[in-house]
Amino acid sequence: MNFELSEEQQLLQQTVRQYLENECPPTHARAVFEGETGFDPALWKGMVEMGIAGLHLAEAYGGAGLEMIDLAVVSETIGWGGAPGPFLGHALAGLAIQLGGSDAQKERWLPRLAAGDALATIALAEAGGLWQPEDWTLAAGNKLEGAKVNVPFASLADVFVVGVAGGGLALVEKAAAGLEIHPMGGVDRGRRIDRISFEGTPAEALPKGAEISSRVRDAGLVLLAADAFGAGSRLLDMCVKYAKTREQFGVTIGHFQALKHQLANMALEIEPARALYWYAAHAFDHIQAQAPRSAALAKAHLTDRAMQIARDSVEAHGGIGFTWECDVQLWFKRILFDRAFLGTPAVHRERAAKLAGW
Amino acid sequence: MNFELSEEQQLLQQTVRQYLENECPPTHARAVFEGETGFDPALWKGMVEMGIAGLHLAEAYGGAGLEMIDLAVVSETIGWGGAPGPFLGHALAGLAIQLGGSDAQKERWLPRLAAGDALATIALAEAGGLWQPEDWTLAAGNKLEGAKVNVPFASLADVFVVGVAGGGLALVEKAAAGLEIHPMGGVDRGRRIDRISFEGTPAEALPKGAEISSRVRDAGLVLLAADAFGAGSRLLDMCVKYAKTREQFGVTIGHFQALKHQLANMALEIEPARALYWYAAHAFDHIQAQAPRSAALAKAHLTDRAMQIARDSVEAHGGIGFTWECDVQLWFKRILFDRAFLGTPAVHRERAAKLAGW
Amino acid sequence: MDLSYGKQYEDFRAEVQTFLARHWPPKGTDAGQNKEEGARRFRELASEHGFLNRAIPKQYGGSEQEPDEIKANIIREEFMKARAPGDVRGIGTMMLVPTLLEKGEDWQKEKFVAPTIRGEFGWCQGYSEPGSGSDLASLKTRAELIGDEWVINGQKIWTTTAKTADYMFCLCRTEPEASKHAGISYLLIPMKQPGIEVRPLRQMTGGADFNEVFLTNAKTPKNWIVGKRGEGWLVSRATLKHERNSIGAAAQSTAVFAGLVHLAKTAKRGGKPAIEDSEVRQRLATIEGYVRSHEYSGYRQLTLNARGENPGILQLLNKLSSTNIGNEVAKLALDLLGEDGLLDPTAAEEMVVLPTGSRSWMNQYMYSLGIAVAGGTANIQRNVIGERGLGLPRDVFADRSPGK
Amino acid sequence: MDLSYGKQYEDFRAEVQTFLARHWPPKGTDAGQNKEEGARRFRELASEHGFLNRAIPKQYGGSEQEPDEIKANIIREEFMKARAPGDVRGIGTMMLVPTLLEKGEDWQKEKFVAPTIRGEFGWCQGYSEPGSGSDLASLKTRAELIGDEWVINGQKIWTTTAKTADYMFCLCRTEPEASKHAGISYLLIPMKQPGIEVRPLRQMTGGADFNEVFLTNAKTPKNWIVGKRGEGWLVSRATLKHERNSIGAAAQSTAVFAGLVHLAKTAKRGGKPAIEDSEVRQRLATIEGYVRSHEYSGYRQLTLNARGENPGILQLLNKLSSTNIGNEVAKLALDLLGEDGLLDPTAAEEMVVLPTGSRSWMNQYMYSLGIAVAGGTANIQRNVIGERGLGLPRDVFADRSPGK
Repeated sequence: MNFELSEEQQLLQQTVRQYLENECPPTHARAVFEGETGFDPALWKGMVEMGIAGLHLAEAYGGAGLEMIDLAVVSETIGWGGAPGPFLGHALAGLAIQLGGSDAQKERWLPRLAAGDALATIALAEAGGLWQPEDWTLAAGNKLEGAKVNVPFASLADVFVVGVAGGGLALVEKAAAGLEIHPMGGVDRGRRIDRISFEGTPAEALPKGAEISSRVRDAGLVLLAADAFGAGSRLLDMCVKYAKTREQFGVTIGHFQALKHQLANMALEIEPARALYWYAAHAFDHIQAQAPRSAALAKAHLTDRAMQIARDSVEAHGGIGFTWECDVQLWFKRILFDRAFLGTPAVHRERAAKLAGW
Repeated sequence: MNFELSEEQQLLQQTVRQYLENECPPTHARAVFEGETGFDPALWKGMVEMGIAGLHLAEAYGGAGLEMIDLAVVSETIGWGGAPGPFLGHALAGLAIQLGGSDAQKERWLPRLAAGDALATIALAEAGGLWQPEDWTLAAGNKLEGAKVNVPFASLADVFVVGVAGGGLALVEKAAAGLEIHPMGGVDRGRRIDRISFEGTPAEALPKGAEISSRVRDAGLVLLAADAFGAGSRLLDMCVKYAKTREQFGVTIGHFQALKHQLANMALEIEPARALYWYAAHAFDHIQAQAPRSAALAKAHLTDRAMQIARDSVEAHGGIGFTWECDVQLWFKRILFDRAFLGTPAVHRERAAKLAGW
Repeated sequence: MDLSYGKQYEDFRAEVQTFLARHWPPKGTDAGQNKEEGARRFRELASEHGFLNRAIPKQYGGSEQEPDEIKANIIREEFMKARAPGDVRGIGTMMLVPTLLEKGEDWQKEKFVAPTIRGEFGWCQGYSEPGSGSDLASLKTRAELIGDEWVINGQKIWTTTAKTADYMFCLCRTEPEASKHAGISYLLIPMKQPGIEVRPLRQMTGGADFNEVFLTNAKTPKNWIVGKRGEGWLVSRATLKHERNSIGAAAQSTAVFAGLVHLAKTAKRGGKPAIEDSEVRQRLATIEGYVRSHEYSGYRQLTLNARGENPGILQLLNKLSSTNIGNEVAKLALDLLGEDGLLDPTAAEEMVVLPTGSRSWMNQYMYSLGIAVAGGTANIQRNVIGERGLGLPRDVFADRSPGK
Repeated sequence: MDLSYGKQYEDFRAEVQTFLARHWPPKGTDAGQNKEEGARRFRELASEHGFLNRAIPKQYGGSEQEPDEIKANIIREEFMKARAPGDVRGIGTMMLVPTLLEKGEDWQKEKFVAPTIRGEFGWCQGYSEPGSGSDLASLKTRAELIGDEWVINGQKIWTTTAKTADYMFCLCRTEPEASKHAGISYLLIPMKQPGIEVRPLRQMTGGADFNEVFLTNAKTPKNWIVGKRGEGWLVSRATLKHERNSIGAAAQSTAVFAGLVHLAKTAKRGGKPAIEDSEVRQRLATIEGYVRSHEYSGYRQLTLNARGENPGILQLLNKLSSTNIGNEVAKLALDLLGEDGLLDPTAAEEMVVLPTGSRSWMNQYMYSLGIAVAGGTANIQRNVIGERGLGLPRDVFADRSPGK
């Protein structure tokens, strides 16, 4: 029985964390957040060099061949750092190709994705909150007609993994005819989203797409839960730090029992939930029977808890927490993204209920 | 615009309150609560002498001819005092006869009920949570076969108002053949309940029963909401008093900000809700279109709020609040009764939703 | 108990309606004139009829009416229905004017009251500072009397309307040696001067309803002080008892709840309208319990205020009730918004943006947090409820606070 | 990460299972003997095999095993499955024995440890007093050394198992002139003596799991003191670091949640099984989020404890997690019980009473409140989390507390 990160995993986490502390302090995250594209090539390049782009891809294709737990721990750390960038879409698209692609497709894409020479993203949702594979209506085929929404960093992507009717997946390339990209006004400006539309756009199905699209969704739920945990615990750190420095009535406000107990409750909300995403990530590779449900539960619970932490953090910072200048908003909006992307907590609680046979 | 009690109503409330402070201090309430019957004839006699038994009955029948708001204010005060006794069943049964009875029935019963010479109660619920008129299955007719549960103080009653299939109401007298009474182990020992069964038991329908049984139910909801408000605010008083006297770490615990804020939150939960039962009581007589829904909302909201106050009160009293000797339990259990009798908050929230056309 | 207004008041309502029918919108000769001028004239007229500026003495341009909360409420209702300009709103009429009338010198009333209630003088409030927050005793902005001018240096924050204001009523430390509150004075300061810089303070929602105000050797005449030197904190408290309009707060809760029900009807859950979902219904009805309690308690306060009786703790609970309801509404709204929760309420138009409905809800979701800012956080409120409302002892730190 | 126990441990598990298969329930010649004697013999045997009393030195009747949380957990699991008697539970083995082993004199260990772990000596704890509660510094029970006996006068409360206990380990004030904690000593007192009266303390649920203990010139030998005079408070703290078994707490949450799901399946709402109701499903899944977090965090603590690493704040959160989960479960249960919420869980049998299922839930509803009593209220817990867990400054009153 060992439910703790391995030394390698702890080292990985420390490395990423160290990198983000140096290269992406809040001032930098904010600059990118407020910038044109929400993307910092240099920052992403650095992550690629750490092997993050191919962490979960087979070594045969230049990846590190690691597991979901490793990827999730990185996701937590990125959420903790509030780092902008295309990690989520790139990781999920790569996973989809690895699990569902033909050898040719894998050979064509995985090495470039692992090396960061190409950027991939996922186009799953359709307007009206249609996130889940069974919801997709976009007609399959080698020419696509229609649209997808909430596509992370579509404008940067070289290749799209697109969800199609029947829960299948298809590849569309950047240059494909009839592909149009319309930016959406996403609330997390560090993870921009776009609407993409197809008009007779050439596409290539992933042979095993329909079998594994739900696995890709589950992976997404785990990564979002991990990101939310990272963001939530970062906010708690900020609040505690603020409570130790900010003075009122002649003492640091951390002396006030009411605030102290609010911070204690925040810790109680978020800290034990770390194990929830760990378990879901572990189950993804090792207890597959429980993987879908524990992923749903982790996403629902963690994004809800983190959202409450975010609200509490605004209060804990007093008026200033409500301002654009205060860094709380960066993580507040990051959590809004984690919460809504791939479906709200209510959706996944209902899924968890069904999966339990309730 | 005048949304405040009249001087008469305030006087009525003060009189009842004064009476209960003198005649029913917690020590006495507890004695009756722990006693054989849960009933104190002398205490009830005193209330009758104050006119409480016939407050809402027509003056023609020896009542005071007052409105639901007056009755509700008394109910609040009885809840505040934690006074054991048959007020609820007696008041509702009298109302049923007044609204639904024939002249003969009214003449036979109302004067005696108003004078307290006879005691009445209501038998509405059937096993399985069938509280509402539309739920009743007991076959109507001048001979009854079956059973009713959760009948307040059946063993003391001279006459029962019994709910029958189709939402009708029938009168059954104490001496009626085939009427059997089985005590139930009610949690509020100040308002004992019984199961009553009929075997070819003679009954007499209230002519307008089916038209007015829902009015009787609504009245019950208002009185329970008022009782819960009284009980909840009494508990808050007790907690505040305790916080001002109990010492820890060398100061009265009211100094601790955490407890202070918990008490403030309790006040925030209960105090504004007073207006909610006032409105429902006022609507019962003056805004009948809104009466059913505002009664449902008041019962659901107030009994839930009061239940939470009761839990918080146990905590606010520390360990001692959990003991049988501490008076908190008397009101805690009173509120359990108010909450479950005539249906739980969830039931009435769903009714309120339907009534709003949601 | 009687929720109608009663004959006498219904007559008064009719009177107001007739007046409005005749004079708003401007007719005949007045119709031509520009909108602003029309509003000004109408207000004058309404004031002459005793419908506006009721609490203000005639000599200072008011209509000096017997205080009557219910008439006041009827006027608010009818003017709103007719979309007619009512009393000039804003911190000047709400806070400065009552303060001047109670504590100001005659010449100050002469000079400031009339133009303020006519809307000609705009005001902003200079209380909060970056360092202080709820703790006024610790404020640092200093005013020094040099010759016959006050010279003011420091910084204020959370200053609404600072960009447009002509004057600021401001708490400054004038007696550095005096302790805490004793050293504070209440000054009136012209905003349009080189010594004052206003910087908008952007909120996380993207909007900018607040400002920072930097005072660098800003100047104001020696006698533009309300009350004596060092009495500033006392003077500032004078306004508090004028804060009322409990109905207002409740009405807002009722309105936002109606909006939430509408959202629940239009939003979808599991393919069906969300409002058909049992969890949504239960949560809506639960929130409504709080909303109606708040609304009906407002009726009660209106009644008590009208009788000049003190609503006691009810008054103290008002603000926190609004805050809590706002929070619960916002949370359910976010659940109902679903995927729209991904979108920025203030995103540029050329993008794919939120439907207007959702947009305002996303704003509300974040803004419901901002409400707290406006005046003391929830924790301060709870202290006040516990201490003034329930009579609990003041906690050690609060003893140093100006709360008493 | 590996949630299986791994080969070495699975082998150990097999070993335990074989042992149990062979020896429990008692077979052959032992089968005849009475139950108690059977249990005693089995425990002896299990101890010889190193399955029980693992932390206790051989010389004091233990099996003195290398500490191994995981083996300990496997033993707990397998013994529970086989319904075999495990380590003697109770405050004696959990708190007194570790304290004696760390702070006691040899003769005290000789005399008390072995019989206690064999279950022959029952103990109760004399810490809380009516006046004190969480504030041990203020306790009043006095012990005076007269000749070579301590003479003890005072009152203790919340004393579980006082009725059956043979001895009490008790904090008494022995140095009246010394300040606060300094004046307290840790005494062992025989319960079966005229100077001690035990009165059951009835709970609101009707049961009586606690007692009051009145000491009136109760006596105990001079040398029945653990640690030096005035060190009592220090000695009592020694036990704290032995408090572990995080899994235990979580396992309880998991069990009670399973019960809740069962209740939701059997209870009705709107004529259908309540579990089909969307609100019930959402609330269940929300609670499960907390339950699983608690459960899996338990795995993590087990891992860290096994490695001798400090789980840090996780440890501090355990108790409050259990309390919160217990509260949420109880609330949903009450909603599901419907009309059964009217009935008294402890009503006499001859009445119409609750179905057993509901009965235990009504108990749980009230009892979930009692949990807090057992050791420090939720507010004390939050202080500990805030101060030891998050490193926030101690609040002024807590500074006077023994918490540090």
